[in-house]
Amino acid sequence: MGRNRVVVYPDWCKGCGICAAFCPKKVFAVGQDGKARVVNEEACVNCGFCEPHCPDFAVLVIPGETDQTPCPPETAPDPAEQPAAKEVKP
Amino acid sequence: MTAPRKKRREAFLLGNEAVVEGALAAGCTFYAGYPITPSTEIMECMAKRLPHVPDGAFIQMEDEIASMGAVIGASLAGRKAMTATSGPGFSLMQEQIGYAAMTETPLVLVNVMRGGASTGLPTSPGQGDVQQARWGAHGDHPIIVLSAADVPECVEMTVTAFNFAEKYRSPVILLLDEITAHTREKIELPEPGDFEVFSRLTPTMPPEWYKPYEETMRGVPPMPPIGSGYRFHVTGLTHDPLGFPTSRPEEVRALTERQFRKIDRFFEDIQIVEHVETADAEVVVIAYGCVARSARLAVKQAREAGVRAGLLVLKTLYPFPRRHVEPLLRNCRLAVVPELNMGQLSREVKRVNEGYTTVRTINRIDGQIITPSQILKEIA
Amino acid sequence: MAEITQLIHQYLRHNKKFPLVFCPGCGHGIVLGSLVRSVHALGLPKDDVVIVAGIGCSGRIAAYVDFNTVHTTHGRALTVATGIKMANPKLTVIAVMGDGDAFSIGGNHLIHAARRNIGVTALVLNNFIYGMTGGQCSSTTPEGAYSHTCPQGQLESAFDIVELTRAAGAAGVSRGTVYHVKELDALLAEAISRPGFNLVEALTPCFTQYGRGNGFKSAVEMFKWLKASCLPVERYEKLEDRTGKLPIGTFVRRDVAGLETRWANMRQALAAKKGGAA
Amino acid sequence: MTGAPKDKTLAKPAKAATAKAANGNGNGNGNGNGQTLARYEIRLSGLGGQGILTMGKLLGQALAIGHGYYVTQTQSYGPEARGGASRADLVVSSEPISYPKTEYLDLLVALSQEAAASYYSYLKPRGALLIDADLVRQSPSSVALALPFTRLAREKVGVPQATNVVALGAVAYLLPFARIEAMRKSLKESLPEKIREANIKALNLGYQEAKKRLGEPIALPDPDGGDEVYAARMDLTEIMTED
Repeated sequence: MGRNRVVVYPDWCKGCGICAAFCPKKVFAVGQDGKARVVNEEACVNCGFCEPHCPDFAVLVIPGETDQTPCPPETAPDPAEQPAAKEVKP
Repeated sequence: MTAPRKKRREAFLLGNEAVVEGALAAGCTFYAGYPITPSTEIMECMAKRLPHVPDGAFIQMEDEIASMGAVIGASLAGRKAMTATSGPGFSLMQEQIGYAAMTETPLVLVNVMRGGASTGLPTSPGQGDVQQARWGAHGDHPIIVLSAADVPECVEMTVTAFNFAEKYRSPVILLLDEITAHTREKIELPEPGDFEVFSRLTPTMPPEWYKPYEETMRGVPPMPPIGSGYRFHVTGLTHDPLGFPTSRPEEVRALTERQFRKIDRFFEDIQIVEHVETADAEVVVIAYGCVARSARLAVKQAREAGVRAGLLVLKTLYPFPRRHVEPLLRNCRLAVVPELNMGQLSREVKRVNEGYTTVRTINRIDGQIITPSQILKEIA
Repeated sequence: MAEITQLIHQYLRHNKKFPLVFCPGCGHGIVLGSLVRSVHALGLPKDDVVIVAGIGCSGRIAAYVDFNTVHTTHGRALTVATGIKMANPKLTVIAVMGDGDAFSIGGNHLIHAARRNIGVTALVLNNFIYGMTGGQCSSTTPEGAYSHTCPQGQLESAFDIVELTRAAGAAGVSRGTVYHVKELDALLAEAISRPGFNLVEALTPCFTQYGRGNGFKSAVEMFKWLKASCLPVERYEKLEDRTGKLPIGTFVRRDVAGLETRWANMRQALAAKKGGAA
Repeated sequence: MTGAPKDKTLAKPAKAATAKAANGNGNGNGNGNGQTLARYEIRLSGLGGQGILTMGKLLGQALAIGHGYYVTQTQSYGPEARGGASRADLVVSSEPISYPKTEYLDLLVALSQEAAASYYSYLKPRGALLIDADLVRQSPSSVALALPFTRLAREKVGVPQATNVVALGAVAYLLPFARIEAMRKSLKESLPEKIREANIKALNLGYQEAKKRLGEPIALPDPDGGDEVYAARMDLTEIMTED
């Protein structure tokens, strides 16, 4: 106990890489098998980003007792905001 | 003997208005439609009546596609639902008819046939939608097509249409024509108990046991209204007994075969005809809709002239009542099929005939009804 | 936060094949999650929720969730939803559609559903493309973007969904994205609970059919694009240069009774009049 | 005989009285005359806006419900709602009617010159023609029965729109099997309160004018070929004054 546990269901994961790309603590990486895997579990602060952003319901974070830092709303201004990859206006 | 019968309410109604009386007598509580001549009176009459019917709901949709969609939705929610249209609107509805057949959603669609293709002759009669009623929606699917010839029959056949829809979980198309729809005649207004009324079978098993498209004795699975605790999936994709899409050949075959079988097994119930002096007939007229009325007079006149003529009035067009038509064809020297098209139902008669007897067609497509004398000329 | 995934599992139909049929990185699964969370947050029983879906990738969502689900024909979800709502106003009816469904083939139904203000929530998954048929342009494909049916670049302009539905008379119009999930949850919950016709446009990237052909290197990059270009409408309106930016949030909030309610009121008034006269 | 049932309809009425079977003649509707009638064909014609279709409906309703005859009433719709030619056809019979449209007319009512000219040829040799004396300046037949319906409606009733009902009153007199009180009852039942009084007045006026000026009611065609005049009618003066 104490630490957050992070689980990826390999059967449901399609390896899109969203969790790996956006996790603020770099907990995930996409492996050679094309699936996400947990590489840095101890860094997890249970911010709540990865679960609702996994399109395949394949990530599970079981919170421990420490390190709870909810992530800010996605719409909060990001000082390190990158310019748009491509400007496409729907 | 019995107590004097209470005087029944009578009304002098259009065929279209009689359809509404029949629908309400059958328990219809939902109408969605889009006005189109010559079916519009059905919609107008529903708009007037449904607000006063318990739980009645009426909605004018933006087009015929939407009307069918709303009717399907209401039926899924447990209502006896109906729409009415005419030629061009009927064409627009075809995709949704196929959806209703595939999802086995009961509904009644009244198509008041007018003349011609496309916009054609909006205020003239025609019978050009007969084959479309059977084959209009793509893909193999069973369907029930009925017709009515006079105003009292509009009541009766609308009730029958609802009963078949509910009993067999199928869309039922009632084909009228402009003459039948726009003729006024006296009817006795239906009262509760006048007609045997069927409602769909609903499941009694616990929800977790329920399979929405399961094989049953009759081939017709029970159908709960949406929101009653049975949660299931409805889809126009070919589906397995649980309702989920499938492409496994054995499941695909099982579904389609059951859908056909649920109708095929009950031909005796579904195929309604009326025999008029066919017992000894050497000339048989086979007719439906307003033309059947002309044929009735023609046959009477032919009998008076010494010709042994008979008439078979088809009230069910599909499944085609072969079991009634075939014996007549085997025993007559001439069969005459008058219709207000270039020969649509006569194809079925010729198919069943298999060369046994002469089949003569009378085809009229000028927006006028086939007259008794026109038929008489062919049979006497 | 394990409860998020666990909650979704409570609403999934486990007799369906998983994982979801969608491509890797497709946002549709995220919208599905958002839908489940907002329904759950509102405390609606599964039996009272009806999901009516159209055709296309978005249409497949219906089969996965344990509500009453109806997968209809292409573009007609709103018509069936209208029938269900009129027949049983107690049900919560949510029409899940794609951009092709809602704005192209079903565009007429959309504006009329908004005009008559039927009490249905329209959840439109906008990925700017016909995904399931292999990447043809839709009525939301941005001008200049590429697809199999506009290989030289789209010449037509895209619908402005917000203005379209606002003008048609919707009670509520909002836009969210699958990157801004918490906001999407809130927008959906708000839309479902507001009477009348409410439209929620969820921007959800399609990397396979849209992204690849339009200069995105991965699905992740599309999410980054959403992150970078979408901002709350309040902030968007203060911007001097709005190039490449998109507002999200709620654009229309109207307090108008749904058609089903107005119908019920009319019936009640009729009955009262009749009862009074008798 | 193929042995098949005569009318195998699923929607079998539970009671003996089906909607159809009860459609009969003189079934307790108080038809005192009980006149047996073979196929009798009437055409009402004129211009759109003259109320021809309403007149057809009123006449049909009175004959079907008030008198208990079998009636089919059909109409032709012009493409325009107003101003075009308009006509309503009725077939009246004591027997169920097969062919619902008219073939050869027994009575043609024409409220316009065009209508009289175009439909006159459909009249049976001994069929009766009733025209508006002012609007049909050139009658296609010298034996036409004529009354100035439009003028009567305007001057005596004060409601030009009641032309059709004035004509209906005349028809009620001329048809040997029609009874004015049944007509009146039917009219009362189907018209809204607001216009009821004027219309009853118009009906009575038409009836009285016809009685005064058109001689005996039309003779029914004799099924045996004779041409006997059915003259036995009730004296209705007393009933008339009630209104």
